[in-house]
Amino acid sequence: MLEIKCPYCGKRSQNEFSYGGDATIKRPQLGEEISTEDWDNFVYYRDNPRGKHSELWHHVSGCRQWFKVSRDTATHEIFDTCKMNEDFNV
Amino acid sequence: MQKYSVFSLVKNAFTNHENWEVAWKDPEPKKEYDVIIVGGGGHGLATAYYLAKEHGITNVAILEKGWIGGGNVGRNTTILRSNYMFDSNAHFYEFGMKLWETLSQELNYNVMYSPRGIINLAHSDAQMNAYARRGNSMRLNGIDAILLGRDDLKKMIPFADFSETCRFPIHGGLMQPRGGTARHDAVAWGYARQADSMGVDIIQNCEVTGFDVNNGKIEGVQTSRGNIKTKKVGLCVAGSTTLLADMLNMRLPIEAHVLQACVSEPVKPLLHNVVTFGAGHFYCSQSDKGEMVMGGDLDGYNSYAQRGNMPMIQHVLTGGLAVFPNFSRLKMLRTWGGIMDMSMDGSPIIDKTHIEGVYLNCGWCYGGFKATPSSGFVFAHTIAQDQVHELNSDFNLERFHTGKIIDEKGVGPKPWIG
Amino acid sequence: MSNSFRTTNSTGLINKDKKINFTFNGTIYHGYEGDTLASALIANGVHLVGRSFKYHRPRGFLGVGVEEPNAMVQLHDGNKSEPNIIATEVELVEGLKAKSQNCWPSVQFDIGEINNVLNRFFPAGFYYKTFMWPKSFWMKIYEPFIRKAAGMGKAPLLPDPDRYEHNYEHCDVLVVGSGPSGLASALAAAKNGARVILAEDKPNFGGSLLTDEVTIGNMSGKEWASDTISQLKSMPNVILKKRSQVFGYYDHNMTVMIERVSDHIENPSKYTPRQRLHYIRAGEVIVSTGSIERPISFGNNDRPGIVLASAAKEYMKVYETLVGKKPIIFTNNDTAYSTALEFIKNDIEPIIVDTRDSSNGELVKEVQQKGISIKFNSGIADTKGHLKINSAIIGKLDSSKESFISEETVECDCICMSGGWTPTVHLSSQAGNKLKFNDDIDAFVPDKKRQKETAIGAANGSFTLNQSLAEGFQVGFDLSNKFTDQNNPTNSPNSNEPSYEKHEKLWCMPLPSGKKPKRFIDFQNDVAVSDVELAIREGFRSIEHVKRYTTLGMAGDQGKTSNLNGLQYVSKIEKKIVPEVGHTTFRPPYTPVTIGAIVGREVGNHYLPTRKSPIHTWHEENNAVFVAAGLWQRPRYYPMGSEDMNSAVNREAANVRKNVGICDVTTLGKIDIKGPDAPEFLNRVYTNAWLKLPVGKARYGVMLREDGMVFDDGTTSRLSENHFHMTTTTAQAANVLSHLEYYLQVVWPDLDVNVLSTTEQWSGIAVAGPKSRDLLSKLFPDVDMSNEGLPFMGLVDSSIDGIKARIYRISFSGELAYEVNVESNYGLYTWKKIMEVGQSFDIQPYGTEALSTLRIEMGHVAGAELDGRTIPFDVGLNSMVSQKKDFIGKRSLSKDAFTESDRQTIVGLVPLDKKTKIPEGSHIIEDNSAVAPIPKLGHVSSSCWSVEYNNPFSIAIIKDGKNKIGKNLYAVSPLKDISIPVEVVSSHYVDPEGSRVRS
Amino acid sequence: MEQAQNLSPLHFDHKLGLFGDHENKENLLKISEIKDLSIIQIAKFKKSSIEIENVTINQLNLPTESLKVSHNQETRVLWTGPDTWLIISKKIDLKDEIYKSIRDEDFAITDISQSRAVLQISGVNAKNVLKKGSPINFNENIFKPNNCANTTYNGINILIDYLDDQPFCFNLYALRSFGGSFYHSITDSSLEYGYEGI
Repeated sequence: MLEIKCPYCGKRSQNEFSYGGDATIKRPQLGEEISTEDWDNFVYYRDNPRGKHSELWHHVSGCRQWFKVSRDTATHEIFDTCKMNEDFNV
Repeated sequence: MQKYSVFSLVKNAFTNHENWEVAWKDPEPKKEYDVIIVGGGGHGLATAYYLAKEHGITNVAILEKGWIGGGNVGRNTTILRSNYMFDSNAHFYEFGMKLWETLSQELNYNVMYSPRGIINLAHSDAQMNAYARRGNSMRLNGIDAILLGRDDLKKMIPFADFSETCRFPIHGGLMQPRGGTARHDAVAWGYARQADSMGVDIIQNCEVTGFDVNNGKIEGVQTSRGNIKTKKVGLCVAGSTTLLADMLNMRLPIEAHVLQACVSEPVKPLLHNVVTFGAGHFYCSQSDKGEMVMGGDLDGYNSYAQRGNMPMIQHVLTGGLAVFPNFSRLKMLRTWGGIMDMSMDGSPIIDKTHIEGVYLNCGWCYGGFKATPSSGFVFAHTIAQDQVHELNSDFNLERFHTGKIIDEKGVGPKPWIG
Repeated sequence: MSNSFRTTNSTGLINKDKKINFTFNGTIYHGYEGDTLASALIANGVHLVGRSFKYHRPRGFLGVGVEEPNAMVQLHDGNKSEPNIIATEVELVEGLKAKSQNCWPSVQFDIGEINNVLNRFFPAGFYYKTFMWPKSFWMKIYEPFIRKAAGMGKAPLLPDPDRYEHNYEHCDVLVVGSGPSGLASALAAAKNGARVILAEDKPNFGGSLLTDEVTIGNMSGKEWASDTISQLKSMPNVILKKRSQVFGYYDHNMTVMIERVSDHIENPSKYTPRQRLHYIRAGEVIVSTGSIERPISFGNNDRPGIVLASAAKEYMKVYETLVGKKPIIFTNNDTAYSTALEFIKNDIEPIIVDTRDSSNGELVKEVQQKGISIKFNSGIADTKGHLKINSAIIGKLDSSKESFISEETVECDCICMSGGWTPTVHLSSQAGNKLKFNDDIDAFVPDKKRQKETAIGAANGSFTLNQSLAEGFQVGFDLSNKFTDQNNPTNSPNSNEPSYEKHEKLWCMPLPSGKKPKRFIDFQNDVAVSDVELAIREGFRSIEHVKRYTTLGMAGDQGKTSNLNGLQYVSKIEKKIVPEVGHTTFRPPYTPVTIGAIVGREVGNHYLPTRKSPIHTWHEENNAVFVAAGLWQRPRYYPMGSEDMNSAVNREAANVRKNVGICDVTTLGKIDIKGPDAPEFLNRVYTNAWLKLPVGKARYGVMLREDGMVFDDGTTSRLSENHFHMTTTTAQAANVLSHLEYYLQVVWPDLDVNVLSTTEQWSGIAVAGPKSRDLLSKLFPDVDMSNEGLPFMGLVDSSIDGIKARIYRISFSGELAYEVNVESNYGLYTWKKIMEVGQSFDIQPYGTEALSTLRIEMGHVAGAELDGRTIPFDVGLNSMVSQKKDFIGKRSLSKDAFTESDRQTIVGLVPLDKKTKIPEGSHIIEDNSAVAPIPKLGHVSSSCWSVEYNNPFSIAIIKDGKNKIGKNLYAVSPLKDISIPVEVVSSHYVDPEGSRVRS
Repeated sequence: MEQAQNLSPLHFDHKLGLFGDHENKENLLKISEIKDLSIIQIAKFKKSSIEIENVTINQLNLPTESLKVSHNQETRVLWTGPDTWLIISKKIDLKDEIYKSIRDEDFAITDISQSRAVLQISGVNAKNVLKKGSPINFNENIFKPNNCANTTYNGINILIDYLDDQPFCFNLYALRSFGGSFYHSITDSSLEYGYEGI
């Protein structure tokens, strides 16, 4: 069971969270003219590294905040977590 | 190649089994091959076998980073089925079922194909209807499927919880009688042995570290054991697909996730079918050794670790006890995890790529094992003919742009859900 | 026979004053408090316990704890029956019943032993090579035959009557194992102020200190252990757990421990759990799990009576039990001599066989001083004795130690063997530690740690007491210093122990001349040296291949005594050093864990929580049949008298169309949306326009996923300028809230909107039917219920008997309808009140089935149509899609496949005979005489009996649906052998103009 | 006008009396339903310029750190998320009290008084009961009296409010519809120690 440091609540166990996938995806602007390829990249294509991965988690049984986690997908080590409007320190 | 049979077994017994030949050789890589298959798992080995057998292409190397059969073909729950709703999946997997039926004889290796029937339990009318939609689709596609009532199930799995008051009373189920299991290691070894006998080089402990691509064409592969030339490369590396695709600058609609499974200690035969409890994310069969082989859901976050975490094991077994309360006093003996190449619509990708001579076989999600023969067959065709086979024509990359996605579960592009 | 194999001393840990009776294979025996089933059986001279898996060879005890591969029994009867229990781990309780397994008709005479006679035909992997012809025989003959032989014990067939509980713990330092290093580290960490948990698998703390003749400070090892435990017990920052096995080491220093709480208690309270699973999140984990003795492979080394030397010693010292009275000690190292000395102490002279040329170790000398001669440079070649060993063939080894020069037969009743020691590195390995091979001890030890895990003592390859204690005190102090600022180190006391000479690198004896007996490596799975040789001969050279081909290390003991010997043998054949051969992966669990314990209390009716509306008890009292809607329990229908479901549903639905019905819709998701940007947010979330919705009005909305598929629908109302009340479907309520939070926090953080679920704050009561207005007028006399006063999609606040109520004029049934919301405490009261006042309007409650009927007739879509695979166009919601604004998922709708004109779209179906109900899940085809594969036009998503027209009606989603209206097709369900000619009609079957809802 | 019947969430679930292994035990666990609390969530709008430090409700400030609760005899203000608080009070007119201090323009103010089932468990084993289902760290240096936390209990989302009453005393809030299951879960976990429903 992972232990995830919610930037608002501190360290909590995985069962309080739900996963939100690749945090590097940027949704295109509303009303923006966008190619099908760019749009599909947004909808279907993800970063999938072996190693450091920026991802979203939702503290769904806690403060209900979405936040960012930098985690190693091979070892599951969490390097850092931060609020949506912050950047990782490591 | 030695022929395996009861006679050869008896004969060798009298010479203390000292005259058995190696099942496959351990060659040094050659300088050049007509086709290189990356990945010595079930799909890679099957592809090489069908390249040789169906297309006469025998100057083939399989490059395996570790030892053959060490990936998902050696770490799954051995289930075979073709109980799919959508035509593209149904026809592809049904073709595979037909190959499974004669695979032991074809490979002269007993893969223990065991059509013991796979049952999807339903717990409400709504679920029965959803299964009926799938089952009817199967039947219209010429695939076996039957509906089971509560009483049928009572006879088949009498120890399941049939009380009216339990949390999810068993209502009925959908069964594919020809679905079942096979001995997973034997599949890899059987394909390896035949491919080897036809001239395919199985090269273990050989990691691909790069690709030589020139003017949009593949020219060779860089490996931990030197550079090897080739004009065609087939990627069959399941969970590691993205890592190799990165070397080719290909971005794919795939995420790596870990799926765990576990077995109980061996007990005398009790469960004669494969039973899935969809509502509880649990499925189970009993192996020929007597172990209850149980699996469930993804751990729920991207992972390349061939091991998982405890919450999912607890979740799966909790679902298990909801159906089979008598399993409570059995003991969990062993757990393991495999890396799933989760595609964004839950269906596979078997296609050419934008690089000439590079072919892609991935996106198997939870279900790659049962696809081993059909995947190898159509992928060999795609590589040999440089065009897709009818059976994999819908499993293209283009579908994520056209919208012709094949989403059996309807959950959308979030592989960690459901 | 009655405890004739007890020692005469009483220095052990059993209580000879308390006799305990138990039954094994129907015979009643007795043992004493403190015995295990194993020690009690051995004390009674019983060594034959079970049969091996493949060859059904007679098997006894090899070990004394979790390492035991052979002595598996079936415990108890009936619903408490439990298979595959190793007798060494079972504490004796009065009335315990055990029996042998995997044998028939009895463990003494087992028909299955024919496999042993024929074992030359069943080498490793034989089944891959045969049973293929004729093809049909596999399923009919071969596999049933193989399956019949499968398994060891028998699974119970009844639900488990026992309780299992969970516990979540957090501590600074978890110490696993209470031998000398574990005790030392726990004491040092605890004295330094850290929160410590000390876990010991056995019923007694102390580990090797309970059996080793050592002194620590001025105490014996055993006394020091007990003194240390007393100290730890008195400290509030320490939790001591015995009978507790840490079996798994997972990510982020989460370990999982199983505690046997009441198996050893004769009559535990029914509320005491049988076992407790502890999830322990530790700041640091100290792995002081000790080591396990290794067997030696020699001919027929599996007979009952052949035990590990350390086990024999522990049986004597802890359980006051002799494994035999004519022992042979067979060793490649010095430690087994302590077993010899223990026999000597009990006036038994062992024969000692040592593979080495000589040894000057202290214990060896001590044995020699007692006048015992040692057969150096010798090994055991073979053994005899069918159900129990009766003699051994001892051979003199040649200088290469590859063959025997001479052989002699020696009578014996047990062999105590020692091949040296293997550190128990499982937990370190599970934690991600890449192990390294230590040549000095010929075993793997932990190397570079990946988590906060530190192995000490024997688990770390430190086989001397001095070193173990020093490591323990140091590591315990160092690690605890991370959590406290007391900086209070504890010094390691002086200790004394005998010195040992080095072991010999020899774990497999040559074959005796002229014979080829099986030399076993993995006892439980019957894997012999010849199997490993065969695997390698056939090219299965990787250790993982050897393991899978031979099943070495895959049995219940997971190779605790066999893995390293297997590796050594592979390395010998392959002429590679062991680290190059590598090791197989250690995975949880370390020992098999009861599934019930992993699951805990979430069993039976509490498998998942159940959600109930405040009106639930009324439904129960009024005969409702419930249906699960996610976790919710909803009334499906309310049968009257002997009504079946169909007639009840038709009656309920017809009553809505004719009079008025009442339905509990509390389960619909409700989300309070507030803030200056709330209208803009809704405008982005929903496909239709929201900016201009007037205050006091509701609007139907559809939301998509980004891939263009319909995600959810519902009615949302504007309560004030910046305050909306959203409703969602029951199924998607939680997902919609997360979805909204995602967009507000991740995608558009500039929007100032607050969302909060208020599902539970309100009871929702739908009142539907032509008489609903009159009924509501009576209930709410102050409200103008006229079409002008409260028009369709209007809402009004009012009250009923002093309770605040909000009335929405919305409809799912397609009738004139209202939804009354009151605060949940008053839900039941309000419902009853409406029922009471409604009597004069012929009100009846209706459940989800009638609700379905009503919405299907009207062509309203629900979950069956919005199945995650349909875009708005497919389900007739295109008019809901704004062309003017952008919204979530809009861009996807312009994909090629989504704009094809012949997409599958929603239609209605009526059977031509107007009688045959079309089963949901049927498919639509054109040609009824086609053979498979038959092209499908689409499927039937929802079916009902139309109470309006009194004939069946269905909704289907079929290819080019709009243009098929008026055509005749077939709805087929091959599963039910049904083919129904149908006419395609509009999905809006009743009141397509929607005049009723506006009436 | 009839008097409308006010039924608390656990009205049909909560049973009085002694249960589980209660015989010959002192200091039994006590379990009760807490009824008629006012529960109001307030969440500050992003664009509001109000200074949280300056806001007091019923003389209580709004804590700005996780776990923190400010409290007096009748009212407790619980931090439940960034700029989000639950105000829980025995006062029936809590809403009016709140509107004395803050405005709709600055805060989303939502009454959810009837949306939660509230259990109180107290006794020396209360923590042991909570530790059976909730993965949070209950060690006394981490989770102290007058701390609160949102977490889960056997898969049910709950809010734990650690009161400073003696002995260990916790108010547990679960969504109302889960009330029956949650009540079962807590009482079942208490059987081992014995409890009194009061």
